[in-house]
Amino acid sequence: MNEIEVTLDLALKHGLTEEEFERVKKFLGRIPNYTELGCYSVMWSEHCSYKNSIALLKTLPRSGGRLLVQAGEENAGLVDIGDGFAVAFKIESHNHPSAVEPYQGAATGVGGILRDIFTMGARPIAALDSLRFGDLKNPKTKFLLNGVVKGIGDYGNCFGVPTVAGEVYFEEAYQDNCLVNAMAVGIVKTNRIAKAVAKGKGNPVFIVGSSTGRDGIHGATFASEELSDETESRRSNVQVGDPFAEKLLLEATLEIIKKDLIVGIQDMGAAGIICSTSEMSARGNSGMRIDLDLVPLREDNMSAYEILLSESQERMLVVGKKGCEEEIKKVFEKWDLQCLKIGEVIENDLLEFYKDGKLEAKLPASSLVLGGGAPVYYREWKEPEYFKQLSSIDLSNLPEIRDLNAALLKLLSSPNITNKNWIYHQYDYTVGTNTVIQPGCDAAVIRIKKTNKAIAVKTDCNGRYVYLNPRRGTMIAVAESARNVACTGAIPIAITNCLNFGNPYDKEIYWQFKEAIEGMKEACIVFDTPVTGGNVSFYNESKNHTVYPTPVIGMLGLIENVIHITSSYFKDEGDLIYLLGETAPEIGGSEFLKEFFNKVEGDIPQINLKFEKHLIDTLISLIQKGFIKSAHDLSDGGLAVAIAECCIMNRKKKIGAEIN
Amino acid sequence: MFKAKIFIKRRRTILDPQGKAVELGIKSLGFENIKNVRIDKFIEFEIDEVDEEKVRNEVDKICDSLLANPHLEDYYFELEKI
Amino acid sequence: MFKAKIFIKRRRTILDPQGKAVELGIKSLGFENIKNVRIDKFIEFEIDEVDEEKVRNEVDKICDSLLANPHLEDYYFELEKI
Amino acid sequence: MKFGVVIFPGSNCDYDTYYFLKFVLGVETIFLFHKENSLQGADVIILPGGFSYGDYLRTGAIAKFSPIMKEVINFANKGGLVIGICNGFQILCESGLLPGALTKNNTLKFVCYSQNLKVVNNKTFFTNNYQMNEVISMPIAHGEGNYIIDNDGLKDLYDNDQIILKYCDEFGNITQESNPNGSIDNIAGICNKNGNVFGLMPHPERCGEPIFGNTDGIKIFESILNK
Repeated sequence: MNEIEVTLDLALKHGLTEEEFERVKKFLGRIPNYTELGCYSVMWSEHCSYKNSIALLKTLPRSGGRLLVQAGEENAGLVDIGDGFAVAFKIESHNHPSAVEPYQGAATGVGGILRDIFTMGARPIAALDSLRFGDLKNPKTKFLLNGVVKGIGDYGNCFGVPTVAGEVYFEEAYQDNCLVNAMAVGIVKTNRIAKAVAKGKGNPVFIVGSSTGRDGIHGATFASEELSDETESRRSNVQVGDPFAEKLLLEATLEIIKKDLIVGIQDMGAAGIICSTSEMSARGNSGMRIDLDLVPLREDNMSAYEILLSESQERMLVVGKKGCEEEIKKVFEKWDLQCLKIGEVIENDLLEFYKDGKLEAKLPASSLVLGGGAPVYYREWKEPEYFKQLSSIDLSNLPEIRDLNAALLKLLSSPNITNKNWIYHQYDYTVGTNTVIQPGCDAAVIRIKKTNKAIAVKTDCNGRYVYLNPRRGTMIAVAESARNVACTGAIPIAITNCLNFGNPYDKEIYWQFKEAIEGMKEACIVFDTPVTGGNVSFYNESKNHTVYPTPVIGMLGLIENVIHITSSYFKDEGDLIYLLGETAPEIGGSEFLKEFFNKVEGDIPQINLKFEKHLIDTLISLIQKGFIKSAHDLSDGGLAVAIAECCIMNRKKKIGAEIN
Repeated sequence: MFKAKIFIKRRRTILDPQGKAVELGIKSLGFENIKNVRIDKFIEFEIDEVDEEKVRNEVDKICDSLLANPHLEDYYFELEKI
Repeated sequence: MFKAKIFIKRRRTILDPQGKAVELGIKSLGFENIKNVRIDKFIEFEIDEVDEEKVRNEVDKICDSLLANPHLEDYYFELEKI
Repeated sequence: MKFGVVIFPGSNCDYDTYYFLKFVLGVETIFLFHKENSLQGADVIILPGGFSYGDYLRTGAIAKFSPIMKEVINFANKGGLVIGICNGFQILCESGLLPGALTKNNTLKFVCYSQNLKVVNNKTFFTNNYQMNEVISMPIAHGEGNYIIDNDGLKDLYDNDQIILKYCDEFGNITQESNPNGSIDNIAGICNKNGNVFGLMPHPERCGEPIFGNTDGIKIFESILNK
């Protein structure tokens, strides 16, 4: 493979720009060989380097409060909840693979996010899925929906994590680019947290778990490119998930951490071996000498290029403590998993990869990684015309709706509002015996065993609002997810986010991105919910569709005492119904406007963040005083739909409501 | 009337977790000399049609559009006159 | 070295919901002249053994004790010298 | 009374069951790893829910060859108490300790919700704390709970009173609509002729604490304890 002559043209084909190719030459002091070029191309792809977003992401509130690690430092966010426990949580996207092969795309998305959690030593205790598809009447949408839901269910159910919450939207904008965001939440004792770091000269480096094949090579770059016929042909075969192997990997990983046998561990996600070796080394400002001949392979005569870039699933990189090699091997043997020493840590900032005794690649580890040598760009933006045009449309003269009963029924049966138990009944949401509030309510509530506490988790984002007004739409997304967890009695404490946008090199798209980040920053400061990390997914567009800008918020709330846990539905006759907050004639971008007039326009609702925070604090104190029997957040469909939901959700008893 | 016998086989380069687990099971029975276990699908059905050529096209279309997942599987079939 | 090709077929008396669902799928594609769709398993693996008789017994034992469930399935297999 | 919870590779309700027995019921409970070949003096063996060996090939097909299963089979044949929950029930059928087999749900979809059950036999080690024909509810979560058995086998089950739990509606009627997976005669749980081996698809360990608003599962274990 290395005989291939590396030219600028080859670098461009690998997705690197001319400047980036020059930058590589500067780091190496020479022209990179084919394998080294592949490493830079995948590590500097949008997916791994965040080069077009990190500059703005850094402006978000990313520390303070209960955070134990700074966002981006580790594989997932980590929040202290007292009693010696911390919660690890994160959300990630697997949009492009799911558009190609929905079942495996979604399944490997769940597998990847679960590994991000247990690589920190945390046992996953909840999973959520935030999905967006095209119009439900379109057969392709039905095919994708069926595949994605079955993939998420089969993986989560077999692995043994309850899938407890999420949301799904059907909008024309997602027709060619479905969004499949998977979130996972884990619990870890604060004295058992594992780091994704490599240090200590001579410490052994292991690859553990499944064998390596040619799955998903260019997977990382594939995710950062528009879905066009060209990318269709170039992608190599699809990644396949094995939840059974992942469950064994979980148990073995937690065991070696518990027995204090390792220095650091990281899961292998995008860009497989090259990503984990470079990121772990850069964090410990050390390097590694790796012999690729020792990597267990699933296919024969794989080149160094393919082994380094392969994204085969259910694999981890472990840096063990010198002298503990046998004990580490014994743990993996117990769980019938492969565990092979493939090299060792070296002092200086250098990665050396050997194959058949030949030095195939020699690269400074820090030069590859985000925060190190990866490029950082400040893109320009331009406010699109549609923004002023659509938000200035006057909606006060819409034709009067006569039959309100029919109108409510029509709204309740719209795909975005109707009951989703067809989906979550395919998920095991009670495994783990911690699920107190089950799917279908405002947020899921998971009790923490051996404490009196519980956590509330929810994902939220109204793509239409963010399209019409990215800044205020994102504020609304954060506020809504905070209100949802507050309705269960939980104090909002931190968020993760999955930013699904179009092409960052398009100025108008980047304006949407910049505005969304601004809105998220303001809201997170007021709600005191720092951003613990997350994921950016650009290029969610194709020839004739660009997705709505969709910054999905994953909110974590804390319930100090399980007696405060509150569900959403009406309980008993004679209970009083209160509406907190003000109502204004705002139907811009509403579900009502879409269902009845098929329009997505108008100014979206105003939001006063300070008032929202005050509203949430009041609701929580009312709950803590024991005055509240149920609480439900008003969102899509407004008051009428919310009242109807409060009645319908009570499975055990027929109940109604009288409103004046 | 024809009988179609269709083999849906997962492409050899794509991971077969089921094959891996069954290999583990066979070995736990004490048969160490086994390798490359693959689990695939075998589908049969009858087609009420006389012209073999037409049957061949029909079965081909059914496999291509429904029975086999183009990203993961290949297929081949035999026809038997009954 | 031998290659075992094993067919695990669900006994015809036992309802096969998967076969029924696939039959519906085929019909929804417009092929009305299809019936009796059956979905069964086809398992392959290699056995490092020279004596065919020994291989035959080994594969038989593997099928009987693991690969087929006597309540539901029958099996037959072919051996191929490779 | 010591309980032994078996861990197969792929079991995922092992800790749930262990936590319920040890911290909720407060009984002595140990884990039994599938590679071990001693039951360490346990009086009751539990095969928990999960996806043993990923449920590849057939649910429970590979688990029956684990070393621990030889011991469990001997223990059961000598009259020891064994409970198989969900995947555990599938393993008991595959290993021949219980008749019949569990196959794919007729909906071809995984089902997870709270299911009504009727206790059709309360004269067993596992259900003597329930009333006869009592209607209870337990969470179910499975993709292959469709119990099948040939006619003679079914006749045997009725003749020896081996059918213990049936899916029903909230009023206790055994109806087709209340059957979540297509099981023959709505069968949800059976025991062997001797009555010491019990397999059921629903999860009693998931409804044993007041916080979940349903404690119908406790009586299964309480039945054993005051056996």
